[in-house]
Amino acid sequence: MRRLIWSLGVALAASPVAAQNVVKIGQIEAQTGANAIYGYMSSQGLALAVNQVNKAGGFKVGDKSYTVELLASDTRGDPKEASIQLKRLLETDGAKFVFGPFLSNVFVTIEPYAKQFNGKFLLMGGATRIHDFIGTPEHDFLIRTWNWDAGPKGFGNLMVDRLVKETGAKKVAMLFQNDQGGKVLVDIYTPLFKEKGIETQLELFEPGTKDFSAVLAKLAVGKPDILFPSYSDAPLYDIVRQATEGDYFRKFFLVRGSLGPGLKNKDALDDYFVYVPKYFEQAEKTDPKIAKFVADYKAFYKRDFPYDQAPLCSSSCYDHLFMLIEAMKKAGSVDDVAKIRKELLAMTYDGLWKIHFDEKGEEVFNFDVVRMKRGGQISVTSVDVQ
Amino acid sequence: MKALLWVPFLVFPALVQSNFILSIFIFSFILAIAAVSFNLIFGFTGQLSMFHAAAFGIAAYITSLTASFFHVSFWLALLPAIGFTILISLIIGSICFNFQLRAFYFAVVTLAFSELARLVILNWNSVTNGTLGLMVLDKPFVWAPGAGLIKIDGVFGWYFFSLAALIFTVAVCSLVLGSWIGRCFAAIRLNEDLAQTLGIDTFRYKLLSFTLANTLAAIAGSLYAFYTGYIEPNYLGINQSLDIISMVLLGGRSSILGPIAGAFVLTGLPHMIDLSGEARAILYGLVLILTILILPQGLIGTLASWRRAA
Amino acid sequence: MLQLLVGQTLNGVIVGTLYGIIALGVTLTFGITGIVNFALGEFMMIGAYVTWYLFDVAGLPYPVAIWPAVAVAAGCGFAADQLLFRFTRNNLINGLLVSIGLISIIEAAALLLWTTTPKDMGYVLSGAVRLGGMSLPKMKLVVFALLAAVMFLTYAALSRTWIGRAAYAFSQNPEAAMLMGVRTQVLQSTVVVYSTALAGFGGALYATLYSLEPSMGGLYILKGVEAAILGGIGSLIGSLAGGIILGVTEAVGSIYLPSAFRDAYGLIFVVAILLYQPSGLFGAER
Amino acid sequence: MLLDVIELSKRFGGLSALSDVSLSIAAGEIVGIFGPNGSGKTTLINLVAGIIAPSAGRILWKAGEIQGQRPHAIAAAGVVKTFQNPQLFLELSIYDNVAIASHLRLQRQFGLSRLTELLPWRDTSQRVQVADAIDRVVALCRLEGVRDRTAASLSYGQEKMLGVAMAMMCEPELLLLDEPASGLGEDETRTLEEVLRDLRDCGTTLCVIDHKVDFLARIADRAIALQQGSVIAEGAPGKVLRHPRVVEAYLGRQHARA
Repeated sequence: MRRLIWSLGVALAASPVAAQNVVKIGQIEAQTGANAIYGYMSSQGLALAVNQVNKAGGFKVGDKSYTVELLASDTRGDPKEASIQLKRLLETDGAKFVFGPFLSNVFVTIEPYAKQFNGKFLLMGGATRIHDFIGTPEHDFLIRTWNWDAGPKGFGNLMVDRLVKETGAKKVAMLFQNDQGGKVLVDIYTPLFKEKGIETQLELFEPGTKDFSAVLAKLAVGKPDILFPSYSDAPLYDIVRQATEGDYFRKFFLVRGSLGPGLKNKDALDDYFVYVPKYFEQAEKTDPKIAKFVADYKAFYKRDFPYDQAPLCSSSCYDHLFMLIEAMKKAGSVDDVAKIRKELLAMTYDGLWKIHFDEKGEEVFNFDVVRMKRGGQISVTSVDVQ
Repeated sequence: MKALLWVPFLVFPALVQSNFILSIFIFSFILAIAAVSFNLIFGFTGQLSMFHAAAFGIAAYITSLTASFFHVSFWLALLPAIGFTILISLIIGSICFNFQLRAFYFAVVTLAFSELARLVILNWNSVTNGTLGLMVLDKPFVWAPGAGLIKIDGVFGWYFFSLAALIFTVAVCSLVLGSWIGRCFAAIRLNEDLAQTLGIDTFRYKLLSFTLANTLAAIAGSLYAFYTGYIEPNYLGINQSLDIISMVLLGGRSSILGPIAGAFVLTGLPHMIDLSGEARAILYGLVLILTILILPQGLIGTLASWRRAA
Repeated sequence: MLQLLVGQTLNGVIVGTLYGIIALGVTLTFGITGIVNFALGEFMMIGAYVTWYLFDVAGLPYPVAIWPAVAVAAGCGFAADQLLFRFTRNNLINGLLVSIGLISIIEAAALLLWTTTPKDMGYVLSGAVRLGGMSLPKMKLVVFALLAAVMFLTYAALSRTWIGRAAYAFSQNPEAAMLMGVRTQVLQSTVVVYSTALAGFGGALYATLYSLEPSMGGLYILKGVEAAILGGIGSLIGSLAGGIILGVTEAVGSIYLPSAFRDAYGLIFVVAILLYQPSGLFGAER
Repeated sequence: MLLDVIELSKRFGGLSALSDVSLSIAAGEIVGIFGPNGSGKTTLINLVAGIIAPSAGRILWKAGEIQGQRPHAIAAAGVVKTFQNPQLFLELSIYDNVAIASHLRLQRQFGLSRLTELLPWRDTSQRVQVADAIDRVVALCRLEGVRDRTAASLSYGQEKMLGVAMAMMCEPELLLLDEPASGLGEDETRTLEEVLRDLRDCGTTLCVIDHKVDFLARIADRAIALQQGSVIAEGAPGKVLRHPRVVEAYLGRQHARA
């Protein structure tokens, strides 16, 4: 209710209030619903970062010190919700920095509206479809906060290379969830495999599917060398287990998802080849920053650190806030969006991740390739794309 | 007299310019169209149809696809959408009502058909772009005296456009329900066997109710697509149907205007009070349960009965 | 190819029994209370998560972990019955909508407790038996055996015990049954709770086969209802048969047709059955 | 003949409720059909009204076959039935109940021109005419007093009357009454008799089913006795009632019951 009266008041006054010494960070991510995985994880990292900045008494730009106010709302992956929330953030709350969305359907819905505010705010989202708009006129407000499979700097290319070099696979079976993520993977990787002269088979499954034996058996008939399964851990646990138990597949190639499902079945599989932006289990031991992050996470959420996918987004979005603050300091302003953007694109940030943005505003970061053999002995290769 | 109810809505944008608040109203108007029309078959004819979201979504797709493929205006593109909705409603309706599927079975069969529709749209990639959905770039035009052709774009245009559509829907519903057709719907809802022995062709009138409801939902769907500028298979999802049902229940299934109230509450509330996703889902569940167990007549119905009591 | 077909038919049968146990609950509840409890899937989810917690976190042996899980599910079932379903007896639409409200509450609660990140329980029994080039996971065979056993026990109980005969009489003709001194309230609550216990048991077994997510219940109740209608609401054997038919249809369907349409194959079957034999395959003519 | 029933049979699963029943009803008469419970009276009516379909036999309405047609079609043709335990639209007022029953009347009078009712500037003439008709029927059935109460609030007798009123509103040529007098008090029964006579005077043919022998004897011009699904006697009420088989079957049972 408070929100209503307040926003009505503001609306009547028809002038967004810029609260004193508070930088408003908006967030539009799906926290619940079918497609909440990425949104949920990234929002965790951001909330943690905001909490730490404020606990440290905020940050100084010039001689003024600021605290961060996080205005997070749950889109449930519903474009309708998201577009209303963005309007509130930009017009009523007057937020100049919005994190999200990770979902492409949400992004394409808010894009025409967000465009009107070009130059007035920054939208730092991970949605794949941002790739189609970023760098085009009137889209200076876009910053793509996620690495991109395709393109010369993209990791997809490097992954497929590596696959060919290390396993000499000739035929790949693709088994993807029939939703945005799955569709995107098909569009990106089918051509990549073709380039390398690799044959592909494709099957899609409805989200929520739990029993894969039928479709796995079907794929196995074609005798492919390796299985390239879906992108989120939920089905991965089931796919890997059923594929090995049913003796359909023992080799796996992943560009999303985590090591978890592999480790669970380490004695049943021959090869588990996975793209991991950062291999936390290892980095935690070697890199104090990571160790601190994991500790803070446990303290803040009072639950164990999820070593599956959570680190991907949570840690990168954690970094992004600090990058943004860094940029503000460099720009000497908390609301000169253009300047702040310039600084963001100029810097290479060495936090949990080593991140920089290319000239268009797309994020580029190093990643690890983790390969596990039967019994679970693991080899990690760090790929530097900087 | 009833017309006066709309006056506040007409002057509202003059008072509140907030794009954020007005867009809540626009979504509420459009969803209210779907809810009011759903109430024709559910509240007034007593048949729980689960096909409503499907009609909404199918029409959204047909309208936007026609508009983009043939580069025709919104209004022209609306025609095939409505035509197809009528056709498919007649087919599904005559299957269900011919086989005398009652209550639960009717719900399940209509649900099955809408799931099939969703799966077709989801997997017909070449046309619907599957799960990635389609962007709808063009906007409808209307002719206004003096101003000539106006492009419906921006929040004020859409506010009055969707409001007009809602008023149209309410008008249609109240005319139909005020006529002998409305009496037949009531007869079917209250006692179908008796209705038959009194010479009412229940099959025909159930079919009529089902088709009319879906057709109005089709209009809502097309508006929704052109307003948000994006369509995806989830528009046909079960959740969409459930949302519409909850709006009707909350507002009250016994009145034409009830569902409008429901649409406003369920669309606006989440943005008025900040809640975590989980908390909201719990609240949503509680609202649904409590309305059914405590306010079976819904908000409007209860208010009305209080006034009568007072 | 024949191998593939036979193998997947068997697999379909096994998966089908999981649909069947829910279908059984649906059928019982509908027969006695006149409503369809769409929240049954959520009780399955509760059973599954409790099993996971007791087995993985608390470290109980699996055979021990099952029973508390079933008890918790049944307990929630009892609460739901006393607080909600008691007021929607024989009001199909209200019952439907109340259970839908309940779904969103339970699912949200599960999200708060366990988040969206999937839980994959440690394997109780891994590996598979190979016969003639086909391989059937051992655990699946165990699950199949247990579920089938439970369903036949239920069937036996309904024909032997007093409450069972009372339930049967009641579902045939409530008035007469009441005259015979069947205590309606007690009977109805018992059946609602029993059906949730069944769902909980299904969940406990489910946890040994698949990974757990808070949203798992929604999918299974749809399959359960489909199965119940296929077999004919009111028929116990029908619900098992319906589940199996559904499972096989999906498994075999996704071999020969795109698996993206997997859910459609069952639906088409259901619609066809409803149109040509509205009372279902095993249902009594009504 | 208005209605001819020819060798009509109905079996429910194993047991046969009606076997080879043949009878005819002429325009303008009041036919009373009686017989003990389970003798197939209600089945017979439901078959004629199209509520259930016959297993064998034919039903001729004005020499045209109607068996197996849907109830609303038969009602439209002019055959309307009332229910043994009154079926009403309980939530609605007496007036609205009868108003719904005016469906056929409107259809006949205005046909497609009813669509004008859908115009925003609808002409009220149709509604007025119907309103008068409704008032007449309500008055005829002695229901003016409770015109605006909901059907749920009526006494059993009034419910029965409302049932008749709704049936009449359909302007039937043949009205089938299923045990109209059962459960009525003495004076209520008298009123019913008057109403039925009025009806007949307005040219409606009546077929009354009841096991209240005396009631039937008073109003019926002709009586038909059923037992275990077949006709055992037919003729003037007085004669039929004294028919040995009827006495045996009928009173025999009554003694058994007593």
